[in-house]
Parts: sequence; C-alpha cells; structure tokens
Amino acid sequence: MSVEPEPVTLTIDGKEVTVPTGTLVIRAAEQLGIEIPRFCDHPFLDPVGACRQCYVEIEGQRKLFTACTTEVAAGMVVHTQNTSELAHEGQVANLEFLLINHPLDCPICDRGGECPLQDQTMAFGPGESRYIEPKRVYRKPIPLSPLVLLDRERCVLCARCTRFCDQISGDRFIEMFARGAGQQVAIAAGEDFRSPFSGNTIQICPVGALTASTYRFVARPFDVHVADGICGHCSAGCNVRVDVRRGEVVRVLARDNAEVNDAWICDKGRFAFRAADGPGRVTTPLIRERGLEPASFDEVLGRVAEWSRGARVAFLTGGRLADEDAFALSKLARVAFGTNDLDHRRAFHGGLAEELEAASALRVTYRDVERAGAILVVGLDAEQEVPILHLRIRKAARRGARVFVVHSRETRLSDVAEHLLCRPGQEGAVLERLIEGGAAGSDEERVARALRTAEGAVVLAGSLLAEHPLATDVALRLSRRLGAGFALVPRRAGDRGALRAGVHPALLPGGRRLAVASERAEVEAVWGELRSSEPGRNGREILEACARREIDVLFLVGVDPLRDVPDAALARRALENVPVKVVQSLELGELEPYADAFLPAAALHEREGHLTTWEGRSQRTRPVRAPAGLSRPDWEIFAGLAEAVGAPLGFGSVEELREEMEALLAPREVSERPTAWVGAGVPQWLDEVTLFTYPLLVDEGRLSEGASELKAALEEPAFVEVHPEDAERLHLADGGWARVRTGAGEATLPVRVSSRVAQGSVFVPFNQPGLEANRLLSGRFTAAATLEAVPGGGEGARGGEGIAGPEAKT
Amino acid sequence: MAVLTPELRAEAERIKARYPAGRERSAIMPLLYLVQSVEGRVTQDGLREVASLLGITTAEVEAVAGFYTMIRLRPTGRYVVSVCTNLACALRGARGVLEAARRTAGVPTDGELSEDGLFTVHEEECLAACDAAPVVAVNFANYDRMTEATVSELIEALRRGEEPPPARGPFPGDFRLVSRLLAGVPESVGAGAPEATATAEEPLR
Amino acid sequence: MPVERLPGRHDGRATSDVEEEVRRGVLLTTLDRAVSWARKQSMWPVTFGLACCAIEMMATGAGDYDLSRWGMELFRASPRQADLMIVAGRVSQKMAPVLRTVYDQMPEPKWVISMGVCASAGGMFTNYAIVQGVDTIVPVDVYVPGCPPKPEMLMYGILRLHEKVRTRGRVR
Amino acid sequence: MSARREDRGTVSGGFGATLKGLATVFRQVFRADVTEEYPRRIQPPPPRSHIGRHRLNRHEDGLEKCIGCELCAFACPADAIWVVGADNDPEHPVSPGERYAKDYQINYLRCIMCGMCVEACPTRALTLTSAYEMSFLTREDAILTKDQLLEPPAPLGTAPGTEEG
Repeated sequence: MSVEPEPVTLTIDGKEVTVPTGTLVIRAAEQLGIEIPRFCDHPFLDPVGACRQCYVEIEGQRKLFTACTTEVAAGMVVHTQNTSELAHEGQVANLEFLLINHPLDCPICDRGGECPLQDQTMAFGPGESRYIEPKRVYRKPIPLSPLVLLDRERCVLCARCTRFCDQISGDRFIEMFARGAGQQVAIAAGEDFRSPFSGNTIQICPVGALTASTYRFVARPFDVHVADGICGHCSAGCNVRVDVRRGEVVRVLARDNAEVNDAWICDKGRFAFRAADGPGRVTTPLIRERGLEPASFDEVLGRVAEWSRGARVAFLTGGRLADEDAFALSKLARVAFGTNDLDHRRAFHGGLAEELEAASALRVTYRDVERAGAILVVGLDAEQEVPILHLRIRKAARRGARVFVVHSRETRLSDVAEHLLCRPGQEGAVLERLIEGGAAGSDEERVARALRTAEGAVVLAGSLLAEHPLATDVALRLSRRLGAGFALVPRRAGDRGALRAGVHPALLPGGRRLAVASERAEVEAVWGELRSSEPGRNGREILEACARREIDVLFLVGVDPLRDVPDAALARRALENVPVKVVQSLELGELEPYADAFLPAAALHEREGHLTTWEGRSQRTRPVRAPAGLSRPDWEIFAGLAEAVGAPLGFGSVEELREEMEALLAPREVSERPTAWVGAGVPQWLDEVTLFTYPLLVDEGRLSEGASELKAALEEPAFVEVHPEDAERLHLADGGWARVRTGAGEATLPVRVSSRVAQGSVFVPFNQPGLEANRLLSGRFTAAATLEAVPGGGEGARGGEGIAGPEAKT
Repeated sequence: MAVLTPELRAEAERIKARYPAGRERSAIMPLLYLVQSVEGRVTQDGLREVASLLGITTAEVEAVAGFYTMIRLRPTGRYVVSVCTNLACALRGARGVLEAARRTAGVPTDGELSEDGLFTVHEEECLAACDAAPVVAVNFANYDRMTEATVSELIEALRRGEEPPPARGPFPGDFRLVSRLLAGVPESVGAGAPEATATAEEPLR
Repeated sequence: MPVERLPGRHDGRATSDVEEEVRRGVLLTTLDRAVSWARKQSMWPVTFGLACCAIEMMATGAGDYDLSRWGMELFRASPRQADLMIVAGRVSQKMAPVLRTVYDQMPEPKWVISMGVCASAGGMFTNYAIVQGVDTIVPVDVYVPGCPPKPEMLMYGILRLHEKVRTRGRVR
Repeated sequence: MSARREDRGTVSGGFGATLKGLATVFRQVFRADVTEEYPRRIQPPPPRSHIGRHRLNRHEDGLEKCIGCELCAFACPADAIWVVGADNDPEHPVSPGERYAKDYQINYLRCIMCGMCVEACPTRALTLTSAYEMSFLTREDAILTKDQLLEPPAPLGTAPGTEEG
C-alpha cells in the first residue's frame, strides 16, 4: 500500500485545517464547512477548472486562483468569497457571464428547485445582469437517446458530462463540439447515446441542460417524498434515493457512497422503477376455488398449511429476496417443514468457493478492486451483470492496474483489458494452465506472470464459471497460488444474502455445512434440533422431482421458472405434475394458470430490509411508502405460514429476526477440504458449435417491466453472435438469419458476425424480446448447437412460435 | 461507403504508424486532411472513417474537427478565400475587402459556398502578416496588401482558371490538393478525386 | 399531500335516507314541501363561534348584513333551542368532543354549516392539532369556503342550505 | 356631566333619562337604512377586489398562459393547489413553449384566498376574481379542475339559490 501522504496545514478564512498533501483547496474548505460555489468540480472527476466559479484569493499571489484545481501547500492562506472582496467580485462577475446566454427557463425546467446554478446565483451571484442584448437561441430539446434530452441554451460548458463519459464510463458518445465561441455539447449525427451509464450525466449536470425523458415535467423537488434505498436490480448494492409523488415512484437517483458506487448508478437502476407500480401487480392473497379468488391472508395461509402439513415440500426462490426474508425462509423450510429442498440458484457452482462466500464477508471489497495491481475477471461480463463493478474495474485500470478477462465473449472492458477468449466451459482449463504458468511464449504465460508480479491482485469469478462443475474452485486455487483476493460475483441483488442465509440444499446459515455434525450443532443451538441432516435437492433436482411427482407442494418465491430456469421444458413439466403450487411474488404473470395460492409480497422500496452486495456488505434499504394493498414483506408471510403449520419461527419483529440472524451470520472461517477437480478435459459434447447464453443488462426481466424509455434506448432484440470463421464455414452472412437448433428446441435469429465471440462458440442473449433462450437450453447455460442459414431473412421460415425480427420491436 | 480509397487507406496506416502505440489518436489531424482531400470537406462518413481508423468514437473526431477553421465540415468550394479581419487588417480596410470578395465570388453569407460551387469566402482570424495588411489567403497562401479592386480581380482570375502567384511561394492549387499536401501525402497517391461535392447535408448545429 | 380526502366523513344524507324517501312515494311530498318550507323560515343558529370566522359571523348577524331577514338573528346559547349549527373557525382536537356533544343536544331536525376553510377541511393548518374537517365529527350540509368567508358568502351558504332543506326536506 | 348624574336617582330624573333614550331610538326611524339586501341588491365589489374564485387566463391567441410549472403549488401555504405538467405537442400546443399543465386543481376548502399563488405565477396565468358566490354540498365539488377555472366566473347574484332570496 502506498504510504499515506503526510499532512499539510493551511488556513482558510482564518480557520486552520490539516489535510494530506495533494488535497484540493475546495475539498479542504468543505472540511471546514466553507462552501465555495462551483459547477465543473465534481469529487469523483478529475479537476478541470472550466467554469471559473470557485475563485479564491491566496495571499502572496497576484491573481485569483480556482480552488478546484489548486492543491494545498503548507502555510497557504486562502480567502474565499466570505473574507475577500476580490474573490466575491470575481465570483459575481463570473455568474453574470454564465447567465448572459442562460435562458429564463426556470419555470419549465425540470431542474428548477434543485438547480446548483439557481441556488448559487441566489447565494453568491449578482442581483441583476447588465446584459440587454438578445440571448443565443438553439433548437431544443435534442434527444441524445430515448432517455437523455439535451438543451444547449442552458449548458454552462462545465464539461462534467463529457468528462464522465471519458474518465468513468469510457463510452465517449458526447463531446464538446465547435470549441470556441459557439462551443456546445453534442453527439455525432446519426448516433445514439447508447451507454448503460448515460443517466449519470443527467444527475451530475449542474443545470437543466441534460434532463431525463422519464422525469420530464413529472414532479418538483418540494412535492416529492424521498427515501434512501438500495437498488434491487443486481448485486452491486448501489445506494439510491427513491423519489415518490403521491404514492407512485417517479425517479431514482444515485447517492454518494465512496465505498460502493461512488456517485454513480447504472441506467437500469435509474430508469427501471415502474415494475412495482405496473398493471400486473397483485396486492391481495388469492386462493384457487373455481378460479383464483381474493381471500384473506389467514384463509390462504390456513389452506396452504393444510396442504403442506406432513407433505413433501420444496422451495424455489429467485434472487430478489432481502436478507431477512432469506433467513426466515431458511428457518421455515428446516424447522417448520424439516426439509432441505430449497434453493435460490440457477447457476450451481458448488465446491469450496461457494462455501467460502457463504461463510465470510468483505474478503474482497470495491476498494480492493480499485487499488488492485492486477485484476482477473473470469466468466463475468461485468458491464452487463454488475455495471458498477465494471466502473470500478475501469477506475482501477485508469490507475494503472493490468486487467485480464477470461470469457467466451469480449466485454466492454476491451479498451482497458486484455481478453483471453475461450470456448464456454473451457474457463476451468484456461485457469488450470494459468496456475501452471502457461505454455512457454503463450498469452497465458504472459498473463500468469503479470498476475504473479502484480501487487494486490484480485480474481473475480462470474456465474458462467458454473457451466463446468467446480471450475470456481480452480479460480479459488489460482487466487491462492497468486496470493490474490478471490470473489464469486453473483448477478442478482438477493443472491449473496440468500447464500449466506442458507437458502441452499447443503448449506445452513453462515455457510455451515449440513453434513458436518459440528457445524450443524452450531445452528441447532439457535434453531433447535433439525429433523434431517441429508443435503436436499438443488434447484434443478427440485424441478426434476416435481416432474416425477416426488414433491407435493412447491413454493415459488419471487421466481418464474418458465422464464428464469435454463430449461423451459423441464419447468413446464414440473409445474404440470406437482399437485400444489404456491406463488409468492409481486405479480402472477405467466404462473396464473398454474398457481393454486398466491401470497402478495411487498416491493423492495415498500419495506424495511437489508441487501447484501457481492462483497458480503449488508446494506439497509428504507421504505418510501407503505406496502401496496394487502402485500406484506416476505419474512412476515413466512412467519405467518410457520404459525399456520404450528411451528412458529419465534420472531415477531424484524429487529428480533436480525438479532438471531446476526448471531448466525457472523463471518467465520471455512475448514479446508479438497475439491475434486473433474479433469481439465473438454466437455463431452464439443461437436460442431457451443451455444452459450447469459442475461444482458436491459432484458425482458420482470423488474424492468414498464421501463419503456430504457428499453427503447438500450434493449436489443434477440440475435445470435457468430465468429467470422464459423460464419464462413456455416455460410452465414452478417445481417442474415440462421436457424439455431439445440437438443431442447430451435429458433430463427438474426445473425451478427463478429470477432467479439470465441471461435467455435455462438452467443444468444438469455431473455431479449423475441426469444426466451431457455427454450433452447436443457439445464445448463451452454448447449451443443447446429446453425444453418435461413434464406430470405426473418419473414420466411420461423422456428417455434415465431421470432420477431429486429423491425418488430416489442 | 468508404471515403478513402485502398491506397489512401494504406497511406493512413503509414501516418498512424508514425505515432507510438496507444497514442494513435494523435494522427487525427493528418487523417482529417486526408479525408478532406477526397471529398473537398470532412463529411459525417469521413469522420466515422477516421474514428474507426483510430479506434475512437466519431464524437471525439468531430470535437477536434469542429475547432479548426482549416478543417471544413460544411460544403466548400475549390478555392477557400480567407480574408483576415483582425486588428491590423481591419484598420487598413479589411471589412471592405471582405465585402468585395464576397460580392465578386457570389457567396451569400460568411463561410457559405458560392452559387457556382467554386469559392468559399469567410472571415479569418489573424493570418500573421500584419506588415502586409490587409491580407487575403487563397487555399492558405497569403496575398499581401489587398484592396477591394485587387481582391475582386484575384477572384475573377481564379474563376478564369488562372493561377495568380501569391506573395510568397508557388500557387497552392485547389483546396483538395492543398488538403492532400497538408496530410503529408504526395499528390500522386490516389489522384483523380471527383469534383467538389456541394451536398447541402446540414450537420447537427 | 396537497389535496386529500379523509375517511369516515358524510354529507348529512346517509344512503339509507334516500331509499326510505323513494320507498314512501309521492303522496306525502306536498306535506313534506310545506313543512320543509316552514322549517327553513327561521332557523336559529347555536352560538358556535370558535375563531376568526366567528367575528365575520357576528358581522353577518349585525345590522349591515342582517341575518334577521331570514329570522336567524337569534344565536341561541343553548343547543336545545337551536336547529342550525354554524361551525365558524378552526376546530382543535380538544374541541371536537365538545362540538359533538353540542350537536347531539340539538333536537332534530338540525343542520350544520361548516363556515370557512378551517372548519371545512383544516384550511392551512395541516397539523396534528386541528381537526382536518368538521365532517369527520358531525354531518355537514353546506361547506362555505373563504378565510374568512365574506358575509355575503355565508349568506349564500345559508341560502344554499335553505334550498337544500326546501327541496330535500322530509318529515321524520 | 356630574350634576345630572345625581338627579337620576329621583323619579322625575329617571323618567327624563328614559325619555331621552326613547328619543334616540325614535330618531333612528328617520335615518337611512344601512342593511345590504344581499341577494336582491348586490353591492358590486371594488374593481380590484380579489376575494372570490381563481381564474386561469389565456393569451389572445387562445393558448393557456399556465405552463404547469407548479410554482403556485409551492407558494401556497395551505397546499391547496395540485399541478401536473406535461409535454406540449408541437403541432397543437396547449400553452406557448415546451410545458403545459395537464392537470390543475384548486381545493377551495383549503384555499385561504391569500393570493401568494398569484404573486408566484411567472406567466400571470392565475389571478383571483371577485366572484365570491361559492359554497359546496360535498368536498369533491369544492375541488375546481382546470376546465372550471378556465371559464370566466358567473356574475354575482346568478348562482343557484340566490333567486329565492
């Protein structure tokens, strides 16, 4: 770790402050509580000194200095506008200049009421302006994308947005054009601001030049009810602020948290907020009589208890549960029903790596990634799965870290990282070679040496690694060999919380193994004697058991197997054969014909709770309104069900639950055990072409329902990406169509020939409009596939139920 | 459709090779001139091609191109007549010279293309020849101590196809040729470029 | 939440009254109309001035605007002798039970005018201390806006009440 | 003054005082009547009086002046105004510029007629009139929507209930 810069003492406005060298004067002033007006300065962007608003007077210097670019020096005496007439005049003059061409749009500008220019002009600016000439006029607003609207008249040319795109997201779609008198922010003609981080430019714009189309004229800051929450879309755990007007969510903004998301959130977190208020939401319990009729909670819970008392019960959950719900479910299943058939996963890593993540917390944090000397990303497309981690990796690269990605598809880290493309399922083999140091002169050898020599390396493993059993353990062994940090990065917000709470067939809370008596005893000390110590069935085995009628009651908590499970046929067979299906979620959706009972769950921003990030950091989310209708937080429903079955969970409030949870989930060490690495061989069905899939950031997921602007901006229709050599061999033309046939099904998709995908493998996005890819899969996220060109394009032959071509965008 | 012919593309790679690895974007100025030499101005396609050559986004290229007056993003004639109207020249009557030049060339507003597509007259910042004010540059070659009469005569001569010698150095040739030279590419490579394209495609302003 | 409605308020005519009225048919309406006409002639308001609206009510009762033109100048102190309660002014939570008691002591038929925005919906006092609308305590027949309502506005409210009594009055 | 006070105690003094009182009352008969016969003869309120209902004004070309900026809702001490803005359709705009009020409601059982909204309005869209003839039978009627507020208020004395007097 670099040595801490030694402190420097200086006085600002007569008050002394001691800060490390290299600190900027503006930051030092903030520590003293002195607010210096500024527009272009942003704590997470490099200083640029573009707006000239933060003038301060420094004794001994001829002219005014900009506080945001001047680093502190020992014994420096600074006078801000509070104590220096010259600085005050400088600031007043500068504001007068900025307001010369600024339109009098305040009443119709969305930024009105929360606009730094408005506030700072009222606080530090001139009362009136001497400028009487006509103001410069532009055509406005210009849609940079369906999400972001640009108004160049309001822009004060602070370049925060262009610097964000340059330094943070790397998607440099907007720039300062016509530098000079007519300078303005603009985008290249015909292009779209197609970046998953475009929303951040709206939030950091100090005026109303960049506004969101979702929030256009919707509310005013004084009329909005605000709550601090945690984003529930992915495991990044971004700190957000949810704005509600009259009970309806109107906006989501990022909150500053230098430990997690700095000041950024991705566009999905920012613009996909309408799912809970959507038409599909069901807020009353339902019970199956002739059809699904509304009923009271007690009646439905009573009937469900009747069905499940003494029956063979299984629980499947999605990745959306808060930590408290997962813990309550884990206790409900094991204590109330005495079953271990519960699982939250759809990618089954297994092995020591998973147990390590379940047992411990904060072994690798965002800071470690930021300060890493080298980062190895394996089987993880960070930009599409955990976008804020992607930004942190870019930040590390900007500080000089060497970044390597082992994946079957080139990710958006391509400009800062070196990609080792390998066929899906081969990741384990590549890691194995990295452990041995790589063949002489090969890329792997160079990567291995870089990882070994780097200081504070980090290995980030993603869900694609689960394609080959125990591949994650090879990544763990590699990280041990390199002395690097290891982190298994799940995709969904509730995944890590569910894993640590024990929603897992073989793991109890805190990653304690069910099969090991001593670890089981630690849990039994709190929960009482557990009826079965046999590890239960994992997610896929539960569905198979349902299909074979070995399960009587199947609980589906926040998961829709028909779309989430990578085997649509199995999911359908399971739902048709299990006698009783209880759905507990925000909505019924496609489970309407199957559900025998429905229990309405409260949305994430309607209830207290905690969500655990991929690092293991548990963060609190606060409710912004009461649960809609009769819906309740999931843990309350589980507690009610436990009572109905006659084995109450023993906690009446979320505080009691958390007490019990904290006791069991304290980080603990995991006893080593050898993991049999099943041969570094090639998976058996490596015939012609390997199809692999993973969900993209903006897809048809249920939590993105209603986010029409977001989907118009970033969602792509289903496609199949083929390597140029394969395309040639299979006579596929870029832009043409191909019929993709796997063991489970077939579909006709538009072809994209690109070298972004590894040779011998084809990529199909998991859940884009036009194709639910789980129709093509049979249990895993990879499959052997054959491709053949389809003449005459999309309107010709259609596989399955008709694949919408790019023109028929849903 | 590609703006650069295959030979010019190879030339572009040679230009890029002059700069250290990872710093290819510094080759943006010569490449812009190269693209300008093909179409008589830098079109959106030209910007996109330079961007793909350098592996940066089109917006970054247009941000650079938008600053320089010698990189013409709008339709441009074969002769760019730049009349310096800075302090020294202005005092010596540059405003009159500009009006005369514009009238004779038939250019409606500053920086626009003349009706016959031959001339673009625009107000230029300092041409660094204050001793010879007022100065007029044709395709970046200076003509000293111009008056309203001499500038009209100069434009008429150019319209007749003559090549009046500038104050210093040879007659530069038409705008495309000058761009080619500014790109550091010998004239012979990929010669025979088509006439000035007066497409009125209005970029985003 | 700028505009809200509070649960549990009603405007003096429960739905049951309407059915009963329809069920009894046309025969008695002439008697109803006659009695109602008589009832509206001289409603004696109970003195229930609470705050600033009461001063305006006094002005309405005084010489210039003269409620006695409708026989209403007598502000009876005891509710027994009053048939109209003009709630004039903001009703604090402590005052609410008193208001209800006075209302209960008034003999049938009785009517309520909520004078001023504070009585009608809490006005600008959206806080814990003021009842957000008298209709959560007693059935209100006519709401009179204004802060305070001009005497003419109160009189217009009274006229609206007379019209209501005359057209919808019934013998009970 | 003090001399007269003693003789009031005597019978004749007391009788004199009563007579004087009656005289004052009797003089009252001949003085002009001050009562304002409200429903029959309505005193026209002073020209710039603003004790009545609001009104949303229009420009000469018929476009609504209100641009839905919600400054009035911000300024209102009683939170009586509810505004929802929306995007003007360029072909047939409702108001000049980008923004108009899709929904505009004033709750007259909250409004204290203080006029701060009129002060806050940047486009002079909202002004108070002197049409004070308002009273409501239910709370819902008390919430006037945009179309009602756009209509010029009826002249005094024509509201229902005033004919009968």
